[in-house]
Amino acid sequence: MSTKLAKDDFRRYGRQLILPGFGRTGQEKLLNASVCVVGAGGLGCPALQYLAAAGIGRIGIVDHDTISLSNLQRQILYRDTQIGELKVEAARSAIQAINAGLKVDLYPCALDASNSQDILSGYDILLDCTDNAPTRYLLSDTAVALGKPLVSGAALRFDGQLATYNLGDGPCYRCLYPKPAARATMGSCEENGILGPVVGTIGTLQALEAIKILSGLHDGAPTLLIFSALTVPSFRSIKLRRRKPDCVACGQNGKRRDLIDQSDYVAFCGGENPDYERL
Amino acid sequence: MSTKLAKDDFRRYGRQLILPGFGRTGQEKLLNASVCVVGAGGLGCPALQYLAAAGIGRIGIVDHDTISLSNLQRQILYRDTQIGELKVEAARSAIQAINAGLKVDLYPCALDASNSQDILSGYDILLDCTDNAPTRYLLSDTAVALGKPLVSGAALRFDGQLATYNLGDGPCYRCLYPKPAARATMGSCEENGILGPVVGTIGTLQALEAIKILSGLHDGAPTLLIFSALTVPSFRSIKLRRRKPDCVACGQNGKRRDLIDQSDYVAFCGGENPDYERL
Amino acid sequence: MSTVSLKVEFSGGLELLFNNQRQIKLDLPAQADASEGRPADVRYLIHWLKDNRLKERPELFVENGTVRPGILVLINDTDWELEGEEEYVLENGDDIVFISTLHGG
Amino acid sequence: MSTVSLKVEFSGGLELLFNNQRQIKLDLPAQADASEGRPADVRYLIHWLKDNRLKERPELFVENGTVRPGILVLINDTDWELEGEEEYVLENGDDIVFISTLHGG
Ligand SMILES: [Zn+2]
Ligand SMILES: [Zn+2]
Repeated sequence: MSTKLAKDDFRRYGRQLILPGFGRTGQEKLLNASVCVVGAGGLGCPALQYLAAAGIGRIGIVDHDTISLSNLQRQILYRDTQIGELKVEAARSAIQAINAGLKVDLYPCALDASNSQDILSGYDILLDCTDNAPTRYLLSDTAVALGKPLVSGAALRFDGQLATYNLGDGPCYRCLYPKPAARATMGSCEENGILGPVVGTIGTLQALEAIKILSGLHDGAPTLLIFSALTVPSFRSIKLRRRKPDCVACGQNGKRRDLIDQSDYVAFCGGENPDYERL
Repeated sequence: MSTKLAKDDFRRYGRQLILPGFGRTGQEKLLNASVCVVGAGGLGCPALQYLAAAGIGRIGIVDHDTISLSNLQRQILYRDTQIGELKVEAARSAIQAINAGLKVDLYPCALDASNSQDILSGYDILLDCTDNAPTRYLLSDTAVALGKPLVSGAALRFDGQLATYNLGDGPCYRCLYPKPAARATMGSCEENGILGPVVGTIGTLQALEAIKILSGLHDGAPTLLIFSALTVPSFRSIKLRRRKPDCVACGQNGKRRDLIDQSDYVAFCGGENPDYERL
Repeated sequence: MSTVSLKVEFSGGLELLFNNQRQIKLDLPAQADASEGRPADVRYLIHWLKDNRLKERPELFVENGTVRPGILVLINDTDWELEGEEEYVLENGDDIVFISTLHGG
Repeated sequence: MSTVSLKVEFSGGLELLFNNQRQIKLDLPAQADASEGRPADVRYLIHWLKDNRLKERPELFVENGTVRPGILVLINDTDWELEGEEEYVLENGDDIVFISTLHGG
């Protein structure tokens, strides 16, 4: 059962409707689509605002965290007056103010192996806007188990990365990184810093990638975009490998759902992150 | 007279303060800096939100326009309930909600040859977030006359462009485009469409460019970034010419202020744009 | 007849004049003028594209013997002004981009 | 002794191990092993960088004879997996990028 555009939608989305290769069909695809944004931080905020503005019919937001003063330098959906509130609630208010017609579902919890398939199975596309390695592996494994594309963003200091995993015969996160990096090499924004528009650029490009996939404008080629604010050229597009036949997640003998049940993602990635935010 | 960081600022801007090469000095430079954003549309909205979040001390916003329903697909500072209101006022509310300590000055008028030097002379950096050729030439000539860097963004359909003019011995807009394109070749977002995250990416990168210049992280090399959402690679960095000795604006015999007084920018660029928004 | 292999790209709306192609590969004759032996340069490429690949409205691509105002030419990711503009002699593997400046926002 | 000229880049934090250099130009010996005449490949480059350019904490760059988990190697803007990984034989002008995957957001 697919929803058609309402009369006002032709005015609201007029600038997209006239795009070559997009048109009314493209807009109706967005209207009937659902996207789940996991992580409502520096990546999730800009991704959410552009997904909402573009008219994605249903948006899910997963985040257990509350807003703190140090978030406001980059998490541009939140206000001075909302410190201490749940991010998912503040994010919903912000994106429904942009587009009141949106359906928004909130998951004010941490994604873990026990809930990830339940939460994510109802969505067409998943966005990895998280900030830690265990959740990135879990999200990738879940995307593989459920057969959904995963638009993955990451950022640290002056650098950003963007890739879409599990799209067509493209790789999953484990195809590229079968073993996690040692804990000592994993920087976090708390430990290492981040510039707002760097993470903002990557989050905005995640929304673009999702819109391209949903509207049929994506070429399907597996690509990694790497960005550094301090080098020229500042962006590079890298041609990625295809799905690996021997990948433990997505390969021919990949374990898929079993892998999620059997994995201790935190231990796999070297243990808990120190919680700098609370210090 | 330079303002120092307050106690709360160390928490708010903590993620920037720890960046290598940025630090407390970089943050104090932002706090004591002023940026004027000309155009509060698809480019201006994300630029404003990231400039505000980063802690630029004083922000100017120039726009004569009011909010319409067709703006909301990409102009992410505005709400359903604000249709008909002045963009500059709605933009100020939005960015002061992010960062209440900001000083924001509004110019609810069109920039023209009679007011551009008065409005812009008090700012350190100018952002060209406009949507038409005459204002782009006027802004460039004004930036040259006042000796200020101009961070220029543009976007249409699936494409975007970013360049900083009049920085060091880099070119001005007229060095690159001495003669305007014929009116028939100038697309507008009304006529040709635009995808929200495309213009969002360029606007976000304009904020980044301003922050780099103000904090001393910019390498000063004149570069044009071109972006297309539909090609791989999607971004390219182009090495640009230096300032042209024979440029009528910034060259050795450049007319500078006189040029602005003597120019009819609208006629120079082939006459008025049709106003599609009002149709 | 010897040729020079190029990648030619169109951006900023110019692709619409070239059948909506954003990237094309070309084998251009290496001599712009067989009798005089002038090597193929960017001036020759502009005219060759106009005569052989342009699908509509040539005035939106060429004016007064060169690209119209508002088009920037990029030679291997460098502004053509730094490479000799129309006089630049094409080499195998060169990547030439024609880009129309955008005004929207 | 003949050499192979490379551009080597570090990204995603790896530059911090190399004296905060993001791009370096190298002339690498063209033979990885003078007596056996094995040509310089990416395996050799990794070890050469570790021995000659790495400034601190080698365990954050090399593990079990190759790059540590979480580092991706890019050969001329292509994932090294498509080019033969450590076995890829280096050529003049190659652009090799070492990038550490990021987890922040
Ligand atoms: Zn896999
Ligand atoms: Zn000039």
